Amino acid sequence: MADQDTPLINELEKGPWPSYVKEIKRAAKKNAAAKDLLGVQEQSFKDRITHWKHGGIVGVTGYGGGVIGRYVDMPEEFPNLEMFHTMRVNHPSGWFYTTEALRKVCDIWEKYGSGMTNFHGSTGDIILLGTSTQNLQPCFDELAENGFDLGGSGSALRTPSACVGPARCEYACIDTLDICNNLTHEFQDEMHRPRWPYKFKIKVSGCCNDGVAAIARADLSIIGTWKDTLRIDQEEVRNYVKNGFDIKGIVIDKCPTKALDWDEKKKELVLRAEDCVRCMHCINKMPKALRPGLDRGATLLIGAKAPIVKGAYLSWVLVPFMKMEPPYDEVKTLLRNIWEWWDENGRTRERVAELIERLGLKAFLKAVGIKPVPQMVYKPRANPYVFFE
Amino acid sequence: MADQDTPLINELEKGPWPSYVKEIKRAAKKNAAAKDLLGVQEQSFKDRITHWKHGGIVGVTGYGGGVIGRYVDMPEEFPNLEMFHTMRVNHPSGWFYTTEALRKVCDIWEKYGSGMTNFHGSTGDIILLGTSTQNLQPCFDELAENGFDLGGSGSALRTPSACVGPARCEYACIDTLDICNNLTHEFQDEMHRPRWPYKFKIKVSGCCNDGVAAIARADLSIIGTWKDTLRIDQEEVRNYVKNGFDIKGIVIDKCPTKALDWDEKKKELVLRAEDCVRCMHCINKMPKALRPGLDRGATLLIGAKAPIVKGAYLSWVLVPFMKMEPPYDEVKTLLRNIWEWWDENGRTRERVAELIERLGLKAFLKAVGIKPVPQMVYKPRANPYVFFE
Amino acid sequence: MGKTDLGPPDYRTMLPKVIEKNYGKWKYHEILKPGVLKHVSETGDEVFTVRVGSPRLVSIDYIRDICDVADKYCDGHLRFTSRYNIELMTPKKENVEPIIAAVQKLGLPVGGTGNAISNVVHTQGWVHCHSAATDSSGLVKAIMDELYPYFISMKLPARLRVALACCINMCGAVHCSDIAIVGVHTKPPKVDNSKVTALCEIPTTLSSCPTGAIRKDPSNPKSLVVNDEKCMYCGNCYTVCPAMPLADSVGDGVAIYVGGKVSNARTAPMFSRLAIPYIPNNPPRWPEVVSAIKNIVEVYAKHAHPEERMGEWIERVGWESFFKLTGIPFTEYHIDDFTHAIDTYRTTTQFRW
Amino acid sequence: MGKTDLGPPDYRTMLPKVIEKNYGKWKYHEILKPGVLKHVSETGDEVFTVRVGSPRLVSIDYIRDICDVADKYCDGHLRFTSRYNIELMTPKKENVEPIIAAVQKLGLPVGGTGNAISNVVHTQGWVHCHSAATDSSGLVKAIMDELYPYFISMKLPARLRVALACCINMCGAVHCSDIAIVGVHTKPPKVDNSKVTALCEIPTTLSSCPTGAIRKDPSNPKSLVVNDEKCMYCGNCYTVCPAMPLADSVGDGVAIYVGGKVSNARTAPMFSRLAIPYIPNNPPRWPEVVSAIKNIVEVYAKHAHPEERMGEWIERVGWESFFKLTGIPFTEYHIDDFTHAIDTYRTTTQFRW
Ligand code: SRM
Ligand code: SRM
Ligand code: SRM
Ligand code: SRM
Ligand code: SF4
Ligand code: SF4
Ligand code: SF4
Ligand code: SF4
Ligand code: SF4
Ligand code: SF4
Ligand code: SF4
Ligand code: SF4
Repeated sequence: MADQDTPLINELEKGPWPSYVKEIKRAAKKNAAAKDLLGVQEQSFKDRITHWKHGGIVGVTGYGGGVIGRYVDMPEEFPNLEMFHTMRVNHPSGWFYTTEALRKVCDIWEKYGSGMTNFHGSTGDIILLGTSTQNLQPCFDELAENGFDLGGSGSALRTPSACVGPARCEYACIDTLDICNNLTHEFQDEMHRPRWPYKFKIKVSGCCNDGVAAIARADLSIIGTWKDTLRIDQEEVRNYVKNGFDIKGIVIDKCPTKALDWDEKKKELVLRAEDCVRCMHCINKMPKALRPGLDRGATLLIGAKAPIVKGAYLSWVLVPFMKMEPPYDEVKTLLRNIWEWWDENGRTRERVAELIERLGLKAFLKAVGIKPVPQMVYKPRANPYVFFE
Repeated sequence: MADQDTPLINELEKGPWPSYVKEIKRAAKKNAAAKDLLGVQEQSFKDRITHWKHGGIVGVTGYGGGVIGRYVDMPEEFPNLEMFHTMRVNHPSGWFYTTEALRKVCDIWEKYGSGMTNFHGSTGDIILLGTSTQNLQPCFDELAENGFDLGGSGSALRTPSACVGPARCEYACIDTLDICNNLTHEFQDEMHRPRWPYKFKIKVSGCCNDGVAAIARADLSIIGTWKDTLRIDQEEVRNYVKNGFDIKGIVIDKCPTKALDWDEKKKELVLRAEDCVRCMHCINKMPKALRPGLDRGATLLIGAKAPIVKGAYLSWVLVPFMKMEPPYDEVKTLLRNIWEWWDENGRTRERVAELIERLGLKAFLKAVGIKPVPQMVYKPRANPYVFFE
Repeated sequence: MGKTDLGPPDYRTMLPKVIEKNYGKWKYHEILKPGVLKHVSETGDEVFTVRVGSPRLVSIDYIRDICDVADKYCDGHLRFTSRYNIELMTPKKENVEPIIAAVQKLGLPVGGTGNAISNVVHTQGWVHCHSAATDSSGLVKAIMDELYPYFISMKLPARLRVALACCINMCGAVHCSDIAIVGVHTKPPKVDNSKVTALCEIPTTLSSCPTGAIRKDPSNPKSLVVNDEKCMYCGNCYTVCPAMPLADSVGDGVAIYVGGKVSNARTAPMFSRLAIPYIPNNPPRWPEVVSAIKNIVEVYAKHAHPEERMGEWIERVGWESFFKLTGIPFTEYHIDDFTHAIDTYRTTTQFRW
Repeated sequence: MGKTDLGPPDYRTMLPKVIEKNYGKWKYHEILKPGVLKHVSETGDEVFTVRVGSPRLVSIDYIRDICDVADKYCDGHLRFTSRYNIELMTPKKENVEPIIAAVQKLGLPVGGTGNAISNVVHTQGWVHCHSAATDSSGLVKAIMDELYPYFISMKLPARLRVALACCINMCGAVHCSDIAIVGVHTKPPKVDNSKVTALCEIPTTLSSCPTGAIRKDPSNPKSLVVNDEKCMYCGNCYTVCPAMPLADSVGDGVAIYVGGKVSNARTAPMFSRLAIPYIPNNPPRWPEVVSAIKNIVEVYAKHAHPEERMGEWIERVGWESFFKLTGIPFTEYHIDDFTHAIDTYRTTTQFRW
């Protein structure tokens, strides 16, 4: 594929944002599949449609997932893309790496794959983009020898992910990385051998700023919070105000529950603790002066997913507060209960939230042994259609 | 029915609130059915269940509705209640009466009925409570001779009602009484000869305080509003403030769109007119100083109803603004279009809102010839399931 | 055959003179005291209104009594409000006190204006309806005896609308009331086989059930059976078929919904929402219902801000606080499981403990 | 067979020293300038982070380049963020500028912090997915070239999250983004009869369709037909059956949704909502999509209050104002007609003209 053969995508080498086209070209220099990838991308730009076909099931021994099979629909034109599967490689929690580990992955992928990658996929895996069926197993074996394993795909547990949390964030109320790592290791079987009605995702955010968007896209969203009162350093508050910070406009007025006031006389921030819903906003805006409380744990929410088929769901509060300490048995038991109920009752391709909607939150709570509390709902029912026992 | 025979309901003669039991006893002195009514009420209090049976269809010549047939389930014990139908008599708009007219109704009901009434039923009719099948026609004839007619029942237009409006309220932006009266007279046939899938209700409120709860219980809710800016008499505003009125707490802070400010320097109320959503609150709290604008008309909303079967509905904005001037042709045409579409497409016992939900607001708007505008919705769709043409 | 399609009397023939003259010209009003309004016209005219509480279910002699008062002080005119109260109007300020005296002599209270509890919108109950799961006039009487102080004063944070429906058909705007009391059945219909053949259109009955709980009796084609598990006691089958009565002397009772509103002032209209799923009927005075309502009113009165309706207060403090402050237990019944249930599930970590 | 179920490498083995030492002890942070964070620990330690924009779809040599920088200035450690950015961390303040210089030399921008537009969460597109109704990396590149000034600065009212999914499966948290760009098909699948027999599990395909638009071809039991009226182009059938491709060079394109958010700060998380139903694909630079997005960003930047996210701004001024201010036409497509549609219908007279 010579440069003049890709006039359309060449356009995307221009401009200030780094160019993925340049990247494919870099890989194309060393790899025939990457070269064909340039061609098929140009072809799609010309035809304005995708040129990929449905994947058949391909994989590595002992696993039911972790690989997405993919085939081009113009194999004559792009013979090196006839098979172009991706491998999903599970990342270390928080996406921290040594350069040594990263270089190792690169070397392996140079050997077995196209040399193109996604750092990362939007679930959080390292996506190794494009290889053949026959290369899957050796590639996997070599990854495993170097400490890497595949992530999830298909009707299985998907690669859990976590925000940077206590590693580099003062807001973290739970040890996101440890929770993520611990659960991932605990549930390797559930991840690698798809056997559920559909996929299940877990994401862990250290606070409700929700840096991994758990509440929008994890079947189980684990989000750090606290039970006591947020901490105020009045001296630092005064410093903010002294330096011209608009405490009223930026903080007081924007507190969702109007739990804050600025006492102009005492030069003090007044908090009505019982009204604070721990939204993080005031802390976010004055990180030197305000901090989360000390009695920490997580709010667990259930059910987020993308729109297919019943429309998108945000997660629903399931456990308002759970202490999160290793070995995290409480959440593990909960997960097992959830999966058991879902597995028993779910239809094919029915996410857990859809099943809860179909059978009722009440039935679900009973099955997983959780008592109803008002924190689970914005408001009680308006309709009179109560099923009495 | 002697006094000692009704120990339970006698309890309800006590207490400060006026007693309906006393009223039944008053009627019972003159009327055997009213006497039996005391008995059946006592019986229900004892048994803790109702003693009324399903009504068969009864009525007056030429009409399909206006009467609710009712029979007691213990006719041996309460022979005078064997038939105990109610007649729904249409009220004059705004529920204004001359004593002469009222006395006439009382006299007729003394002659043909139990002497018990509801002033009024919750749709707005005068409810004449309890008569026999054979008395219906003469009673109706005599009512008609004295200028009264029946209201609606069954799958028909129900008795429209209106708040007191311009008759005694400074807030009225439309002539509620005239609209109600005019539409009621225009659609007599639709009211008296049930032929639709289900009932249809119209209610008219002069402003969005909504004194007849139109938005909660009328299939077509007509609610007065204005297009220009609300009027402010700054002098009167200052008077309120001078007299200790907490303008900030009661008005400024409670404006839903924060469209108001109090300029302490100029002692003036500042209104950002484009932000005012005409909620009436500030006007309500300072009626001497603030008044609705002068370019007046109505917002029309569609679909309110009680919970049976799909849950309750509040009305949805259909026409953000319509001028309301006699002969009200625009709203009449709209009503006819709505009924035509509903009649053609509705299932039995399907209210118009349920049909709109089933076939889509889009289809409904097309059928009645109304262009979509963002005022119809709180927010656009979140799901991606668009049907393109 | 007599006249038909006459329509109601023209309201113009019913208006008092001062109203006719100032129609559409009113400028502002004041509440002189509970139950007494003064409206001032651009013409300078004034009209005074005395609002009088009524039990709604009344004899014709009651109407005649009121007419006597209206004849004496109001030039033979009067009106009713959308909540069944009587309004006696006069342009003469000096008539106000005599009107009050006259109606009080009749045993009727003056009030219901401003930040009060006005009359209870309600329905037929055991006095007339076959569907009723509770009584209406009787229960309203019991409630209003207790809430009476709030009718004759204006000491609440905002107006508080109470409504009652004797079954979940919810006649009246019950579903959008600050406090809604609703008669509920809690047992499935007991099929009355003797009536099925004669009175029941079987296909209609089958299809009337929103949950598909009714099917033909496999052992008897002329009968129906109800799947108790699936029945939510809506009574829809009974509305179309007399063979499906739900009334049950033990199972019938009352649910309480709170926080609804109709006006668009400040906030959009809201539905009332479930506070207490079930209290068994206990006539003649339903003491458990009455004290539950009193508790809710008092907690609201204590905690709401000025001019804050019940629902606005609850939205501000959160339903979790409502349950905490009122001491009402939160149960699985409060969690919606009907068609739009998931819109009520909390999709945020924001809540109070 | 080699090792299985090893799980991912332990994160502890990947942490830079300063992180390991101060794990869980961070006290506060400052943003020194766009793309540069300083975190201060209770121990007094500091760590400086340089955030670097990445195109995500990269070659292994790109990763090696970055590793070179990390080796030189960050003791051989680095991380990626949840939005594909690279974070280079060092306890040494003096390393910050050299790191910036080094990555800029690689052609990579520094920014994405605070009230900026960070990297675009996106998906596979024409580079790898059979479902794609638009390209992903290409369109993102076109968009970010235009939004670049917002990546390297912090001048917006609040952070603004852009995400892109190449079909309505919406991989990524696209449905809760300030601006979501979604690939959409607008034509029903064209049944490929040659594949039905071989590749299609017919009952599964029939039941996959949420609207029941697919049935067996009455004239050919081995084929399927789609009722065009009922099809909403969701692609669910294609996911389960290769014989139902939707891709269409004329019908495929992009929809834009706005106002979503994920954080619980101030307001609850929100879904993004439809702003522009359809813009046809126009590679290589999709100028219509890019300028539509630019317009939305600029209108938002001009009108929102400080610290107000897109959706919060729109909720404050009303969607009617959003359409007015952006000049985007409101159409019948904006009105929801899916399962919970009626919850979006306006049940109040409160609105702006
Ligand atoms: C007479 C009546 C109209 C009629 O045609 O019959 C009426 C009359 C007035 N209403 Fe009303 N409203 C009447 C039913 C209603 C209703 C409907 C209902 O109760 O079922 C509502 C909606 C209630 C709801 O939201 O659930 C209603 C919501 C209002 C409001 C808005 C209150 C709010 O802030 O939410 C006002 C404004 C105010 O008073 O601040 C208002 C204000 C008024 C004013 C002040 C209007 C005026 O300037 O004359 C009248 C005297 C009010 C008072 O009682 O203090 N009126 N008003 C109705 C009296 C019913 C009764 O006997 O108690
Ligand atoms: C008399 C009245 C209650 C009262 O005491 O005030 C009443 C009484 C009945 N209503 Fe009603 N409704 C009455 C106002 C209402 C209202 C309020 C309104 O119109 O503003 C509603 C709520 C608004 C609405 O229409 O949705 C109402 C919603 C219902 C429903 C539920 C309809 C729905 O679509 O959800 C039913 C059930 C039905 O239609 O089968 C119903 C059915 C009935 C029936 C006919 C029961 C039946 O199936 O036979 C009741 C006859 C009782 C009797 O013994 O006379 N009634 N009904 C009201 C009519 C008096 C009048 O004409 O002035
Ligand atoms: C590095 C990262 C976590 C990670 O594990 O990778 C991160 C890091 C920080 N986030 Fe975040 N957030 C990160 C993804 C997110 C996400 C998820 C996403 O974007 O998909 C969210 C939710 C976004 C949403 O609501 O749609 C997120 C919502 C926040 C917020 C809340 C913003 C709001 O007001 O709505 C804050 C607080 C603030 O900055 O005021 C915050 C604050 C922060 C702080 C200041 C926390 C701290 O004290 O260290 C960090 C630097 C912020 C900055 O960029 O200015 N972070 N943060 C993620 C960087 C992504 C990127 O490359 O741009
Ligand atoms: C690779 C990735 C996109 C990316 O470029 O980042 C991806 C790619 C695919 N997703 Fe996804 N999804 C990816 C993250 C997501 C996410 C985001 C997340 O996990 O946080 C979502 C939204 C959250 C959710 O799960 O709901 C997501 C929601 C979907 C859906 C809709 C699921 C639903 O219940 O609504 C489908 C459709 C399906 O399952 O049939 C889907 C299906 C697919 C398939 C397998 C399409 C198919 O039917 O074969 C895509 C394979 C593309 C390819 O060529 O490799 N993908 N997908 C992401 C996984 C990378 C990784 O492992 O790190
Ligand atoms: S989600 Fe909270 S704890 Fe995690 S990185 Fe973001 S701000 Fe920090
Ligand atoms: S954390 Fe949120 S709710 Fe709590 S005081 Fe701060 S701004 Fe208010
Ligand atoms: S609805 Fe408005 S116009 Fe009608 S009586 Fe009430 S306040 Fe007056
Ligand atoms: S009418 Fe309502 S929205 Fe308009 S200024 Fe007054 S309080 Fe605000
Ligand atoms: S609420 Fe029910 S029981 Fe009461 S009158 Fe209406 S239909 Fe009859
Ligand atoms: S009461 Fe309602 S749910 Fe029960 S059988 Fe009858 S129609 Fe069905
Ligand atoms: S969004 Fe759709 S087209 Fe894009 S990767 Fe996901 S499934 Fe494939
Ligand atoms: S695209 Fe969706 S709606 Fe259309 S036929 Fe396929 S499954 Fe049905």
